[in-house]
Amino acid sequence: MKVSVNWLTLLPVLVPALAAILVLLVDAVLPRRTALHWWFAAAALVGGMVATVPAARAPVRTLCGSGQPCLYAADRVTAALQLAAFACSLVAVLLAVPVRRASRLTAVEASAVLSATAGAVGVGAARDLGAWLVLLELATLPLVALVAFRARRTAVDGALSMLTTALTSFGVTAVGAALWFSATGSATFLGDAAAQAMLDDDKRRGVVLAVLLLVAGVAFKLSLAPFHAWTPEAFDGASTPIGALLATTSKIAAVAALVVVLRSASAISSSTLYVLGALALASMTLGNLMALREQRTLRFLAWSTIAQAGWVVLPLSTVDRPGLPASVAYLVVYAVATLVVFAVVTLVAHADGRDAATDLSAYRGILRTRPVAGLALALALLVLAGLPPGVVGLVAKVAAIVPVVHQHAWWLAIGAALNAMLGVAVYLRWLWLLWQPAGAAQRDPAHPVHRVVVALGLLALVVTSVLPGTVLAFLR
Amino acid sequence: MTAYDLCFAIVGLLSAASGLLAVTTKHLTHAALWLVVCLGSLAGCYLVLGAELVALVQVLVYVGAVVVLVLFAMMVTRAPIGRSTEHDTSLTQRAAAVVVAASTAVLVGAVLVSLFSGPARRIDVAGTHALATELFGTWVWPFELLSLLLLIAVVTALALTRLRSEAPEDDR
Amino acid sequence: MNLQAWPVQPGQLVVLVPAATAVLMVLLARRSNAVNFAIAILGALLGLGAAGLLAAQAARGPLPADLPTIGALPVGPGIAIPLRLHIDHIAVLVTGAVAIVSLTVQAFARWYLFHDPRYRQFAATVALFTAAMQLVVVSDDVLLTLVGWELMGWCSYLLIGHDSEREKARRAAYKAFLVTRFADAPFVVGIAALAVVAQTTSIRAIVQHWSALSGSLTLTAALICIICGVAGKSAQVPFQDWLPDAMEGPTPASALIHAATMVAAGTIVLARFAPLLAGNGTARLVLAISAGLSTVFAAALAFCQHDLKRLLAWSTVSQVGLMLLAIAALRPGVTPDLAVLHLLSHAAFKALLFLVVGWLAVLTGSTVVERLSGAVTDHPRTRRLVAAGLLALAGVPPTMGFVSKDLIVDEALRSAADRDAASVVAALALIIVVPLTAAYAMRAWLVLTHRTVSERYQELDVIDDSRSVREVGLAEMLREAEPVDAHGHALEPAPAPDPEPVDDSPRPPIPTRGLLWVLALVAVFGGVLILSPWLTVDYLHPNWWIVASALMAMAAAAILVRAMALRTVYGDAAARLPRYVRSVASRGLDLDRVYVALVATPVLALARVVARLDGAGERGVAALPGAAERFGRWSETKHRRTPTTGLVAVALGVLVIGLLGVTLW
Amino acid sequence: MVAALWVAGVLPLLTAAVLLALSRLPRRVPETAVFVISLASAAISLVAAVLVVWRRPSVDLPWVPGLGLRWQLGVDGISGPLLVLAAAVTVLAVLQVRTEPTKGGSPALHQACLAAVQGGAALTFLARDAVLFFVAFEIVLIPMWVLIAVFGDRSEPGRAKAAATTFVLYTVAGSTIMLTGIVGLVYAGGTADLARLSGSGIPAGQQTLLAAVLLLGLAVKVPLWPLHSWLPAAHTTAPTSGSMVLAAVLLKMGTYGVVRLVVGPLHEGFARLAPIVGTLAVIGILWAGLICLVERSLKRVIAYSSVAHMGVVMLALASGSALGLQAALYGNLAHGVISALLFAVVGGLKHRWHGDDLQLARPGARDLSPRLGLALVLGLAASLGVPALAGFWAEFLTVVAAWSPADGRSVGYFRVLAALAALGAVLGAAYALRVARLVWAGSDTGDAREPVAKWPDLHAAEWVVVSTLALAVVVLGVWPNGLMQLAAPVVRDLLGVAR
Amino acid sequence: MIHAWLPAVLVAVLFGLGLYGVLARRNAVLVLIGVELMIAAAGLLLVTSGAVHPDPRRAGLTLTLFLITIAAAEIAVALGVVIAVFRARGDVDMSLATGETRVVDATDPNIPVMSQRDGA
Repeated sequence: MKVSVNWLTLLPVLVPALAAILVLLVDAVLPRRTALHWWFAAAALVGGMVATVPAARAPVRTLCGSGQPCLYAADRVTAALQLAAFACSLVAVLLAVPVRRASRLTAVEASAVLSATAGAVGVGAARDLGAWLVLLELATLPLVALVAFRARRTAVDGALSMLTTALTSFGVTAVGAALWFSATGSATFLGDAAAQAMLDDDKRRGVVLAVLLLVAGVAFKLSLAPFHAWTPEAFDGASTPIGALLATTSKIAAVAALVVVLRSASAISSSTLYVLGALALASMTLGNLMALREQRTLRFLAWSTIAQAGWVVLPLSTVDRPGLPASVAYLVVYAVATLVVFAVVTLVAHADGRDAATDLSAYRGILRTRPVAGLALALALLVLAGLPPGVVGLVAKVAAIVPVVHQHAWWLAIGAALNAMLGVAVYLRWLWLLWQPAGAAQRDPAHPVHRVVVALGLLALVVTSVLPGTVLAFLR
Repeated sequence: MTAYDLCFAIVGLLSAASGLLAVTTKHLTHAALWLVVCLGSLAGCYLVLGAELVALVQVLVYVGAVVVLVLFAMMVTRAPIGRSTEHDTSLTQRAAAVVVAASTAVLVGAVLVSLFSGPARRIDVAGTHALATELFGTWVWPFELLSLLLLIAVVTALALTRLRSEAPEDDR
Repeated sequence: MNLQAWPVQPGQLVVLVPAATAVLMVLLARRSNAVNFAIAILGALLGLGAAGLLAAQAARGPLPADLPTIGALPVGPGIAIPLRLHIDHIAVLVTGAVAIVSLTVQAFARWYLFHDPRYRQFAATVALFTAAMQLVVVSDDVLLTLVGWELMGWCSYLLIGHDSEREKARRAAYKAFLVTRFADAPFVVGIAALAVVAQTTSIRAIVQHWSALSGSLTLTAALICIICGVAGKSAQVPFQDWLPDAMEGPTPASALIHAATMVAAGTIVLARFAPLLAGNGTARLVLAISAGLSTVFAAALAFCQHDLKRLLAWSTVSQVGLMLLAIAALRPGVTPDLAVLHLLSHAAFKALLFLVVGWLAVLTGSTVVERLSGAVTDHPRTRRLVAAGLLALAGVPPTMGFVSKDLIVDEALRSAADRDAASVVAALALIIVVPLTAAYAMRAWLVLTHRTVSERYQELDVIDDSRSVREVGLAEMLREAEPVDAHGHALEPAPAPDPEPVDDSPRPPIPTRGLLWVLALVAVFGGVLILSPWLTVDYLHPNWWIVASALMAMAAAAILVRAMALRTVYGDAAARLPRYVRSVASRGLDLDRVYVALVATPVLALARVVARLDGAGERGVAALPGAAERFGRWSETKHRRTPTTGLVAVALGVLVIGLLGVTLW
Repeated sequence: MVAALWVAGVLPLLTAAVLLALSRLPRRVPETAVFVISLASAAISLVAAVLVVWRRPSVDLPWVPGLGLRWQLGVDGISGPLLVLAAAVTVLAVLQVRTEPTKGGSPALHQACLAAVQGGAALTFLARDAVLFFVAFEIVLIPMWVLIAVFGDRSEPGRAKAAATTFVLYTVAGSTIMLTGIVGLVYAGGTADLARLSGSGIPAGQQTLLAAVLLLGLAVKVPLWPLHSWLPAAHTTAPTSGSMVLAAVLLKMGTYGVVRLVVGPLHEGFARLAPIVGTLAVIGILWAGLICLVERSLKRVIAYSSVAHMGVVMLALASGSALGLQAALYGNLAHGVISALLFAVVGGLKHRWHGDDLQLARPGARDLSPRLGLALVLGLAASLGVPALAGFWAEFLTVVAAWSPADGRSVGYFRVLAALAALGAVLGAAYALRVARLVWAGSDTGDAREPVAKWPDLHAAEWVVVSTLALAVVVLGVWPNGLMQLAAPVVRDLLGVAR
Repeated sequence: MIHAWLPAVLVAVLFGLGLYGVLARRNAVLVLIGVELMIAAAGLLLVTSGAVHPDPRRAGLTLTLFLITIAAAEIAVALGVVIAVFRARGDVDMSLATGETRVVDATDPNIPVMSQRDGA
């Protein structure tokens, strides 16, 4: 059966996908032009952002066949996720520009980043199981390779950890997808097939299990406990821009995938979705408690993302309508703040050497030695902690809690509140170091690109903190 | 009990048994070979279920490519040829693994069996032509994406195999 | 002079003037005590003037009974807090007395404490104290009463602790405030209970509202609570012990506290609630028991005191007990004017006595019997003042003390005849206390007028001589005859007779002494007040038998005391009592230790337990990071950083999620 | 006039940002410039606050449309006095910083924190939107954390940081729980407008649940026993200015929240929980009072006395009547002034003594430094409820209010609580006078062989701070009507609508 | 005609076996075998559903084909990683922690080629 294809609508996915191929071609023609590949990738990502604009304005759809619903659809929330994914990848790419590496790897790396972005962008708009699975994998597999590309012992160890978890999770996801197809009789996340299936006792059980298996499979990408164990290893091993990618674009892809599933499964009762709430609480608690005693910056950030993933998922644990946008809102705020933190870490790592940046105590007195980076870091940590002056983080937390309370899930709300406290303890630990007197270590000037990124990040945090509405606009 | 049931039971049992051996054998290479048997008999299952093309692809891709890759990996990593106890985790973990795997299987099986219970059903045999039409019609989008996935997987795998250590001082 | 047209009425002025004085003294802090004194005395004079104006207003016609203060508090529909003043004739009289005593004390303090570095604080506190008392007197609102009441407590703390270098003074001040504050807890609850039901804090409205409900349990309980508070402030049993300790304060402070202000405030408050008390036998019985016990017990202790100032303190307890007995013996429909009358007379003679004793203490250096013995003889200027005060205290006719006390006895016995339980108790106590009072007054008089030290030594010499006469033989005596010179004149000229002793000892300046004389005159002749139309006292039908027998008892007690005082070293009748009894009595029967054992020690022990618990709680909270740390360490051992561990977690997660989801469904 | 509203609320935050930037400059900014900037900002916002209270402007702008979060600012008779108090105490705290050399960080940072605390508090009191209230509620945390952790007592390493972190964590836990309550309340009430919330009829069962959640959250900030244990440590380690602001501004926000979010909108739910709240409040009064009798650290004594006083305020609130509400509001404000005074004095003493151990024998403050002594004894007197000083009215009115609780509360039980509260007042006297006896009157320093350590009396700026507060204590004590009249219509509305 | 529960049981068995293989194996390559079994289970389920349920879009078959291809891609990447790991530390033992090296025979010629000096 023929489907109508509107290439313009598919452009957000096509641009990075084609760019990924093009980078490889260019490399074949003009080998060893490292910077060129990154700037090309950056340009492609910007292009992708532009391509997303129509979807952000009005819902778009394509791949519609006769008598069947469209298999590609993007509305406001999806577009927001796509934009966020592009932006995060863009920042990661910019951060990666100055990083020295083996020249023959650059093209592959850029290509991998672009294809991972394509996957992250596409998965939210996919409405059929096939595209969903392929894009999810497209957003995962290149990242495994990217982690290993740092070519250090820890990096490949982290990559192995991530790989095995990813493969197992994919196995679970695949079974979940198959079960979904079996139970609903439909290979799409569309229509009321799930709702129909819920009317039948046997099928209902199948649908529930299918959704939960899909959730479990995606949860690995979100680093929800107990699917989180790879995170610290991978973060600690990967080079910092890739870490940023793992912490942001990859999470955005996971949330996009989750949103697609949960939207179609809205008939599922809230008590089942409390499983998600339990996952969220477990992640928050574990992440926070572990981060409390972590001394290594990147592992700290890993635990922090684990905890934050709990907050992202928290609103999804309700079948409430505002749940999805709230989750996305939190995710976006989290992504911005995390990117700023990674940017600062990259800046320091690039200027002073990775060893100097991977211990928390390295940030002692950074407020005085590198005021802009220090302020950016402080504000980003406060946003993550959800405390003013990081107002936007606080507002995001409010947005995340609203659906939970509307659902009267008080145990979830109280648990989240206690975790908010734990989270504050976590970030204050780092924040405290920023005030301390600095050591007398030699400080090299930071790379201009890093400085620009950090400064822009600071600006973004300040602007969004003053006007949180700008970043949470799609909450309505 | 129909003839199909019987056929399926036979190849199914074969598949299950070889699967069991694949995950328990102490010989590294045997595991790969049992996997071949398992996946091959699974292709038989597909045939019973009327999916010729899938069975074919299964044999070609899986048995032909995947298992070769696995064997290749074993070769490259200098896997010991004989029996070795080093491939398995500790006994307690294996016991726990049995429990976890069995309960998961029971959970999935229970749901599936209740889903597929009922009288024997007619097998809906799909022609390859119809399948091809759908594949390049309805499913063209994921199909195209799949090509990107394959491409990027191959390229990165290639890059990974050629990975060399960098000087530590460049590590920034 | 049209007083009604004034923006500020004299009724308000009596409170405002001393309060303003206090504030001014704090604000216009000067090193020169002369300036401070000028402000203080001017304030006191103006206060007296205000009281005089009030009296004039009262004399001229109807009083402006209802005066506003700071305006009603807008506290919603449940209760009205008008915060108004009410002036009646009792208030007019008492404000006058307070103003006079305050003026005298200020004047006396100028002499007594002039060189004290804290004179300014003292004078300011006295002024504030006066203001507080005046507020209690003229208040028509329980809240205002409480304001004055508590403010007096605070001022008493400052005055008693005036010499805070001394640990005893610090302790006494602390104790005084805590004991009265402890008693105030039920007081506050009591007035709250009364006010809440009446839905107003106006005293008159409360009395009116509750009069209809006399005999209700709540009323009884509330009144007993109020009596508790009064007992605390007025140092009645069981709260009596703080008052003798309060003697650590400077004497003018004692005069103020004992004579006109704090201690007497209880009488005023109970007088305001008299209509309710009169109809409530239980509350009156409680009051009678407390006051009766106090009056007898304190009189007995007063007799045994080694320190005359403490004697006066105990006598205050006893006399206030008398006033309260007058209220306890009230019959319905009778005004509490008798109690007020005794309050006035007590104010006069007690202020007088304290100040004179203070004067004598300046001269002799202390107030213990040994030092004061014969002080009056040595310093004859004080003789008449002391005599007037003690006579009034003892209640010898025709002093004011006699009039007020006798009328109370009369009234109580009459009530007792009606078999009213409270009155019976009151009558019993009064019968005992009348001779006792005479006895300790007599004892004080005998001590003070004992022969002077030189006379005593002369007598000792004579005794020694006589002893030698007895032991030395006649021959020797002859041989020891005075040697004469050739002309038969004595060799040593006879010592010239001592010149008439000139009393050049320090003394208060004339105006101050004049004020003391005013007090003395009031103490002696104030009895004529019963003729005033402002007091409704039935003085026309005295029971002469009672008067006579009371006088007889007093005389007998006085004679007994005189006999006991004979041939004692210091003319102290109490010296005949066993030493043990005297020492225990001087320590107030050691009730202080009982307080400590019953209240202070358990409370402190409890406090320690609570502090430990709180510390444990705080440590518990502080240990939470440690617990998190331990969890983290444990969890880290579980995160073995191996891919396998991660896979195990994943598998477990899948299983748990699946099971949970399917079962939760 | 709307400008005044913004000046009162936002100017301090801008000042904080500017000062923070100044403190990060590579060149050192002169201290005087910092001082002038911060004092000017505080003073201007004080004037603006007074203007706002006088003219009552209001503002309503959308902020985060997705959440329905609006910049809805305005004051009424309850929040107005608190707004002015916050601004005034900050002015004094700014002066106070000038008198005590800043240790641990730059003066600019110190002043920035004070300004930020003021801004947050002002916004809290100005907010008419429940969610904005929460956001503003959180603003004060980080500046306060920095004040305590960076500028706190450095005598024991790590103690200041631990205390500061405990404070922040307690408060964050409380306020996030409060947030869930607020969200539930807004959802149930259908509006985030604090003024209109009290009119929305929420079913009784839900009211109880919401009130429980909100009270649980707010109890930390108030603080209500047994959630008070952050307070003593925070006070003990905070610098004097921090203690003043903590006591006079931050604690007020808790009770203000209870009034705004619980007492008004959740009348029936609060009535059901009132016995529990009252019990905890009374336990707090007695508990803190007892501890003060044996506590050795002077600052901790004052901190615990805060717990006791807030217990009184909560008891008054629990009684639920108009009288109780008035008593609570008055007590709240009075406590702010009194504790600010006491902390200013005690901070000065600690500075002079190089410690605050009461067990050490010292000569009396009344002789060595008469002004300090006078201020101390005034503060203690006010704290124990001597009439004509600020503390008196609330104490007595609370007993009356608890004696006659509003409908729906067990009268007998509340009377027991009232009696216990009256007993607590005795404890209050006992510990206040204990301090007076030890510090004001002094203790026997033994023989005079050791030279008596002299310390200087209050000097210029310090004296201005202390005497202003002392004046406020007296004025509040002598003339309570003004405040009560200001609050009366609001109290009527809050309780009237619910009935 | 077929009783559909038969393939369903096989799916569950294969899934369980795969999971067991993932958990019980230390060698990374053997773990891959477990994963393959899991994916095979998913494929069988898809084919079964497509065969016994009406499936106009041939989704069961198509998705199975996709799964097989994805598995191939995964294996390729996994192979690359496994080789990199082997180069870094000389074995592919999954129960070794990050940075940890198995005690190897000193005479083992397979000394890791990668630098042991690790920046991170």
